[in-house]
Amino acid sequence: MSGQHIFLELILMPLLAFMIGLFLVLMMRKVRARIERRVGPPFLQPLWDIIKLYVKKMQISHGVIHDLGIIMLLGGYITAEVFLPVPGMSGFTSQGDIITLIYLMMVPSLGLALGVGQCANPNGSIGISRALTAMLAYDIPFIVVIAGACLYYGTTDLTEIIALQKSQQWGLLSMPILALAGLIAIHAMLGKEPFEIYVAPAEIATGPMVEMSGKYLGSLFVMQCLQIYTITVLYTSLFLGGGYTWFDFIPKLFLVALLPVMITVIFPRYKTDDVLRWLWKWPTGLALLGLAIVVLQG
Amino acid sequence: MKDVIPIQTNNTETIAVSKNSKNIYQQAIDTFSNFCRARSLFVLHYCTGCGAIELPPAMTSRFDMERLGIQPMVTPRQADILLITGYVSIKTLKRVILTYEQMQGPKYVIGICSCTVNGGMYWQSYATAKVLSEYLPVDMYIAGCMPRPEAVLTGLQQLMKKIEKGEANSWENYFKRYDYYLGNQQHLFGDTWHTPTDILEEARHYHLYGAESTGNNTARLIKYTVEHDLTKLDAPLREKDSMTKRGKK
Amino acid sequence: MSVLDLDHVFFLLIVNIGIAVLWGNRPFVGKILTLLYILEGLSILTSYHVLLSGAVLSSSLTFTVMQQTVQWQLGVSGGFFALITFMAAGLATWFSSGVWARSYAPIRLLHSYMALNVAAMLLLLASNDFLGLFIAWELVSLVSFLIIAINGGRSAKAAYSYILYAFLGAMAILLALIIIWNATNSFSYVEVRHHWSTMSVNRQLIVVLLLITGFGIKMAILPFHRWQAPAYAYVPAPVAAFLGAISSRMGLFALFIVLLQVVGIDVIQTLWLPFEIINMQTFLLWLAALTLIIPTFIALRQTDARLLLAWHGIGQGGFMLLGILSANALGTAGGIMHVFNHASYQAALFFAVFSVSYRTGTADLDRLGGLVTRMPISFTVMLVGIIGLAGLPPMNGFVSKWLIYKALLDEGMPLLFLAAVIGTLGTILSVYKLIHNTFLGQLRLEHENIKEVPWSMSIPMMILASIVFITGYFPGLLLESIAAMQSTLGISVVDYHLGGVNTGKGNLNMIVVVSTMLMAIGMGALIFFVLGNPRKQVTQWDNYAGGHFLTSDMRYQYSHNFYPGLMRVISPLYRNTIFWLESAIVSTVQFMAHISYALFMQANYLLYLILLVVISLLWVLAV
Amino acid sequence: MMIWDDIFLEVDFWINIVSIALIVIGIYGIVFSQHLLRMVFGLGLLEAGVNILLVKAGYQKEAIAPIVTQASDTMMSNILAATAQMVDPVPQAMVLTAIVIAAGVQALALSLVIRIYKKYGTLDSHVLFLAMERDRHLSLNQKD
Amino acid sequence: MQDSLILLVVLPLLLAFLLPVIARYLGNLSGLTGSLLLLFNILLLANAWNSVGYSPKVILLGGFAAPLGIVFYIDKLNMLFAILTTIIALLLWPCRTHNTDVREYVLWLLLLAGCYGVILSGDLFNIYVFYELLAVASYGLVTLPATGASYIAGFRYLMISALGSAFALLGIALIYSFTGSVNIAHLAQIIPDHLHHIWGYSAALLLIIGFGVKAELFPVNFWVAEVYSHADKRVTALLAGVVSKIAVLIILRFIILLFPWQDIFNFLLLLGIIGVIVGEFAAFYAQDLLRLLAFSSIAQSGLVIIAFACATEAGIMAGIALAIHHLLLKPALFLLASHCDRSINDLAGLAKSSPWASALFVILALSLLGVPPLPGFWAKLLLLQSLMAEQYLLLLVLVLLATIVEAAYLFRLFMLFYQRQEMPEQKRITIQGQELYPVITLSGILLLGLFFLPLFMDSLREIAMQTSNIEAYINTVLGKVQHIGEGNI
Repeated sequence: MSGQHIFLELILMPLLAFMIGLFLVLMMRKVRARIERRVGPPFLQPLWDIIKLYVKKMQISHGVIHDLGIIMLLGGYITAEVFLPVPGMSGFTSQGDIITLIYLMMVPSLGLALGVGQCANPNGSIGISRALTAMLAYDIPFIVVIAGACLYYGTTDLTEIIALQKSQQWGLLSMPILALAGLIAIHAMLGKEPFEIYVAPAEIATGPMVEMSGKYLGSLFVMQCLQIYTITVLYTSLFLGGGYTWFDFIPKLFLVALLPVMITVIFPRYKTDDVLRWLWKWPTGLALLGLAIVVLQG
Repeated sequence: MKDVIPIQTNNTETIAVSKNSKNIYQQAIDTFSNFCRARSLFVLHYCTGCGAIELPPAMTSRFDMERLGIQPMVTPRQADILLITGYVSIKTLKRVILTYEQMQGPKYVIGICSCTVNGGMYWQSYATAKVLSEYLPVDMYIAGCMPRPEAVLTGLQQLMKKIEKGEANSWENYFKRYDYYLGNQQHLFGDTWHTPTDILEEARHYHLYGAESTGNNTARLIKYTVEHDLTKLDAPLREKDSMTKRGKK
Repeated sequence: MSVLDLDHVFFLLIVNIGIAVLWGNRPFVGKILTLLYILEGLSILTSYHVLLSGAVLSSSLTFTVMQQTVQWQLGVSGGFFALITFMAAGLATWFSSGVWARSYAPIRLLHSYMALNVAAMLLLLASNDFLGLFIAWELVSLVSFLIIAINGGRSAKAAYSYILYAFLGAMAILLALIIIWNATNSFSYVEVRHHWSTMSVNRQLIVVLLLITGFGIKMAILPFHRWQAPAYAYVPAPVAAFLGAISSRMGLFALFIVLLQVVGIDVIQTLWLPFEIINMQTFLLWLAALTLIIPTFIALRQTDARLLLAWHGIGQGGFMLLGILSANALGTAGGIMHVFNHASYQAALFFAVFSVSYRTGTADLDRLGGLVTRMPISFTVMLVGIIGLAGLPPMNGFVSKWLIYKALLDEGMPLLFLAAVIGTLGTILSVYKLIHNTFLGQLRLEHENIKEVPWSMSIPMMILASIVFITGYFPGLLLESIAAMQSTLGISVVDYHLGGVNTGKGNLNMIVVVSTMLMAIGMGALIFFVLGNPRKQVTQWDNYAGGHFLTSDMRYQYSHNFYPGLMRVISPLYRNTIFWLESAIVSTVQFMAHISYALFMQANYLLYLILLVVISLLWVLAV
Repeated sequence: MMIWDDIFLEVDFWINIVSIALIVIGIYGIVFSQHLLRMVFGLGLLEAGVNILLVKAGYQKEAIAPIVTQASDTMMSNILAATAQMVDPVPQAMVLTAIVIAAGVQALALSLVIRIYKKYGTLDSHVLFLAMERDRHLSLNQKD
Repeated sequence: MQDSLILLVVLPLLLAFLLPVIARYLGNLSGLTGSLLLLFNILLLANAWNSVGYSPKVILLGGFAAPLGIVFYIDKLNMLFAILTTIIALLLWPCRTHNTDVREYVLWLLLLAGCYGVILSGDLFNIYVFYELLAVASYGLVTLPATGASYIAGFRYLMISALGSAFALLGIALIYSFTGSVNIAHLAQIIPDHLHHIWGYSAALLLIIGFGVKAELFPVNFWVAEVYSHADKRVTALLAGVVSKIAVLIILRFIILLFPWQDIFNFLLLLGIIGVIVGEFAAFYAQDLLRLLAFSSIAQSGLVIIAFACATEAGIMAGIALAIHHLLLKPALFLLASHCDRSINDLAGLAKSSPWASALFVILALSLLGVPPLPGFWAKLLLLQSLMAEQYLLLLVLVLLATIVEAAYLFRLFMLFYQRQEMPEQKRITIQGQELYPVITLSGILLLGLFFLPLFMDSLREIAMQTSNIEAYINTVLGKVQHIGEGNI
């Protein structure tokens, strides 16, 4: 892996992630509109939104930590991108495994929390406290799913998992229940409708984003794209055999992103403790069942 | 959508931005950013009056604002357009001004319903502000005693065209002619009227600090802020001291 | 030949105690003591390469009693813990030698108790048979009683409950010692390990359980954890940092030596608890997992920052035990490394919290807020500390947590892995609450002209924060001595390199991870600062409040009951059963005391004499 | 029954009964009485009972007093023969000292009773015990 | 030369009776004569020590050989206890110049004579007589402060020990009626195998309870709390330290030589452990310092009894170590406590007003508790090892639990002493220097023992070996005299 090859991948992977993320967000908004029998946003709408926010003339900041939070946010996901196995590019996947990835995905949420904390807006703080509670809620089933998968594959290195799936069968077929529980957990991770309490517009004025304006909000949209990309890639590499070529990788990503959106549109919003109770009951139960099966299979 | 709704803008003169003062590179960016600004507008409809009921149908499946790239937003920080829908009572006008000042950069105000144009049905009432543009630079009025969603959408489309052409910069007047607006506001709310945002500071930030930005009205405001020592970063903290008369530090 | 052997270190320690006791309250003495601690640390460091090669720093402090020769020599594991002790003590004394000393009256007591503590701990670390271990153990518990009780009042009560727990532990260890002595009639580790199998199985079980109780009390393992939180919270800043960092890890060191070196992890795996339900190792692992989860979620509810950190100290102790007992090279390495990591960021966090309370006068989270603009250094230190405590990537906490998670997964214990992650998530939630309520949010009026703490207090904090980051960036520095430790103990050694660990199934290279993070943050900053228009700072009153005009007299900060949703769901679980158990025992003791006192206060006491004679005569007839 | 009759007639048996009776009465006197004097008398009886038992230890049936009359023959063999029928002198010596000790102790007890009576005016052991505790309490608190 | 040891008993008695006469001429110097005598005793014991070093000696009183004559048996253990008694007596000697009348010195000397007699004599009845002498002297000493409370305490103490000695006498009578001899060595041959039946057991019980009164055995130690808190502090120190240990020594002699049966050992173990537990818990509840120390001495002597009750050589060694440790330590604590005779809460802040006294108190209490580097720990370690050797696991656990309770009330005391706030002005206690000298010497001896620990341990083992082999005892006493018949069973 020569030096500039790595450097190229370091630049290319996040860029690619951003582009795919944009189209994923577009797909989500389009599907949402279509289900609501609306026309839906034009083709490059997410890009226009981001650029418009970046070129806003006034960028309100509440302090250095506010900016640092946003930078940490972007940095966290960009780092995560480099460790994700993508067809054709290996990046640093050999240097860090799935546990590193889980923790790398927690760094942005902490960054956002710090940034919002500096804004001294209670709506933001309530939003963050709900976001962290939701994180606690969805991370437990997700961790059980990860534990089950790693136990089944016997390794925590993503590239090896993909290779195993290529030789044997997809994770989805060998661990259907775990895959289902994983899907619900991912749905909650994306922060979509039923579990979207921390962005409740009417109640706490979009929670953490209450004081985010201009490029701060733009960066949050960028983060959203990267987040959707990371989560879907993680899920595909765990259960859908990762991408052999780009042509089968991207449809998988869109499929994985599509299912949660379909559920999101038709659901109202849970209260915080209902989010906790629901996520700790059904997906965790399913995940533990799947884990038991994996363990029993030996 | 043929009948064009009369659009008046009553601010007397807009300072024409001379095209060739910036270099080509700057111009390219401006046109591109105007292109994007036109394509993605975030709307904060401040339901001051009865006109707000027209907005939901504009967003939902029949008229679908989103296909134009317009999304409803909840806080002024994230909004570009401030829709004032319906009569503006004086008490609400204070909040409208506060919300307007909390918005960023290229921001547009659209007054819906005739009450914002000339007071409408409440033309002689003691409680409402008759003409909105005396207190805020208004880009566009959409007359009608609650214009239908099509009218709102056409209005928004025309605003998008203006933005694209780069002419929709009436927001700069608020900073350029702040004294005029502040006068009207002080006339309505009294001399001690001030908001947490420091408009003159922002004017300097936008490089729009012109001759007309200050006048005797702003002098009164500055006197008040200095006297209450509101100039510092954590101004209101000082205000607390003054109110409780705990001796000047 | 090692440059310095243990006698020099002991000599320096005695000099330390002398200076502290005689001239404790002089202003310059704090600095001298700090230099002395650093000198001692360096003296061990210089001969560290000898330790790494497995040799031992011997000392002339030996005596033989009852045909048992008791002597003190420092192995590599003792050296590693000694280094942490000296680091913690040096920085704590540095913290207390500056401006802070003027504000703390019994400074002479503080210095002398600190010196005594370090000396006792080194004695414990250098002990190399059970009798020496027990003598040093009692000294350590006595001396930490002194230092916990330094503030009087609340901390004296906490110290009293501590010393009772400590004596319970000491008696448990003494009983275990006696049983071992009876089986092998020798106290040296080698002899005991050799004769261990001669003991019957359930006697082995009793001995292991007793040792776990004895050493577990100092480590605050679950049933015995109630004393530690108030004890470590109500003491002055340097003491809290020192205790939080290293004092309760002495129990872990003793457990580590006894369980892994003397008893051996394989024996523990074969020992079955009664009724063959669960073997000893799983029982201990689950005890450690509970010790991780329950105190962490108790910490979540605390409103006093010091108590919150102290409860986290207990939780992380459980995490270390989880690592050490996982009988896997990665796990033990992670457990020991977590000792160092926890020492570094716990001390940093305690310093940060106490510098806030030094300036604002309170550590109550409901009466703080918005101090980031006034105390930036303490904020950065606390930020680095909480990232370390939560175990997020750039900091060293992540490396040891990663090792332990990997070990748990490789050993096929998914539920324990889940328990550990629940503990970590709880930590993330509570540390965010800590930093949000102290530094972020609305600045209160009375804290308006708070300044940053003086340099003498902020430099130790910054050093600790940098240690947390550096050992996070290059974990190899620690893994080297840990691998040497594992080889001396005869357990499987972890194959490490400067950046991290290479296992066949998923490896970790922190150099790559952290440098990518820095590069990515650089890219994020680039995107953020270059692309958009320049930023403009606004006051904390220029905030969206639904159209309301904010003024300074209105408390506009969300800090009390920070996680209401979570609390509504899990509050029925807080039944503090251990508290009721403890108060039940106390009241039975008082009741029995009352009875036996009344027994003696008898008007007609001859009755008992006659009763005794009658009973004994009857008994004689029966014989 | 034959055995019972013989025993019944034995002097030895009766002495045992009397001494044990004395001991039991003495102990009852000491333990269950509330009055100090009655305790001292009980002590006296107890000591007497024990001394009788002690003396009886050396008793032999139809044995003569242990006095060696023929001063002349100091041969060991005759002394041995003589002692065969003599009563064992050692317990008698012992009982002498025991009696002296008992007397001494009772005298001391009586003097204490007098002192207590002078001080407290009552000899009821319960009242005295409470008085002692009260004095103790007083001396504890008002230590000047 | 070793016959000169008789002087140990004779001289104090002689001086006791002559003292009233001497006092008329010497006036208040009479106290000095007492201390001179004690010094002479120490010299006597010192040179006797090396002579008896190898094998125990026997002194035949009046030339009559055992088993008929009264015999003094001198071996290492007795010598050790004699020396320690003299040292403690010397330190506690009430040589106050002003108001002590000569009767106190007389009673002290009688007490000492009784102590020596009991330690050295090898004859059962002789032990009883000296024990009675000891008892009567202690009644006198207890009632010395002439306060009403001391009279009542003295009287109750008199009643219980008189009752006890009556039982002892009954036991001796029983033994004599069966064996026809009172000489311990002679009995040691006969009793263990012949009297192994109901009468033997009852005699043993009666003797143990009789002598148990002074040994603070569980049910008969009710007088301890009252007497120690009402009597004069030096007398309490002597009683608690020396006399109770001597009584336990007698019981040790009995259970080794006369009644070496397992049932008796179990009986003593039972009473000992109850004594320990009840003592500790009562001390936990005690409101004032003296009563607290009294109950803790009950607990300590309970421990010594347990140690002796497991009659192996290790047990005896542990018992002796504990006895010596307590013998040196408790008088020091009582002397310290003599100035703080008030309820515990008033003692708050003592460290400020008399720092040295409280520091000494803390060190001694820690040694009492058995905290490692101090000598108390080694004694307790020996005890635990001997208990473990006998597989008495439950006893071991109970002793350790008792130590925890002991730690509870001792540390509560330390916290009180070292509290921040000052003692109120008028109730301030400042303990001057010269009152501390005896305490300092005692703690000095204890800490000195620490440095010569290995040497001390080996000599202890020798003593234990010597006491535990019974044949040596019998041969030395009876070996010199050919048997005069088997005694008239």
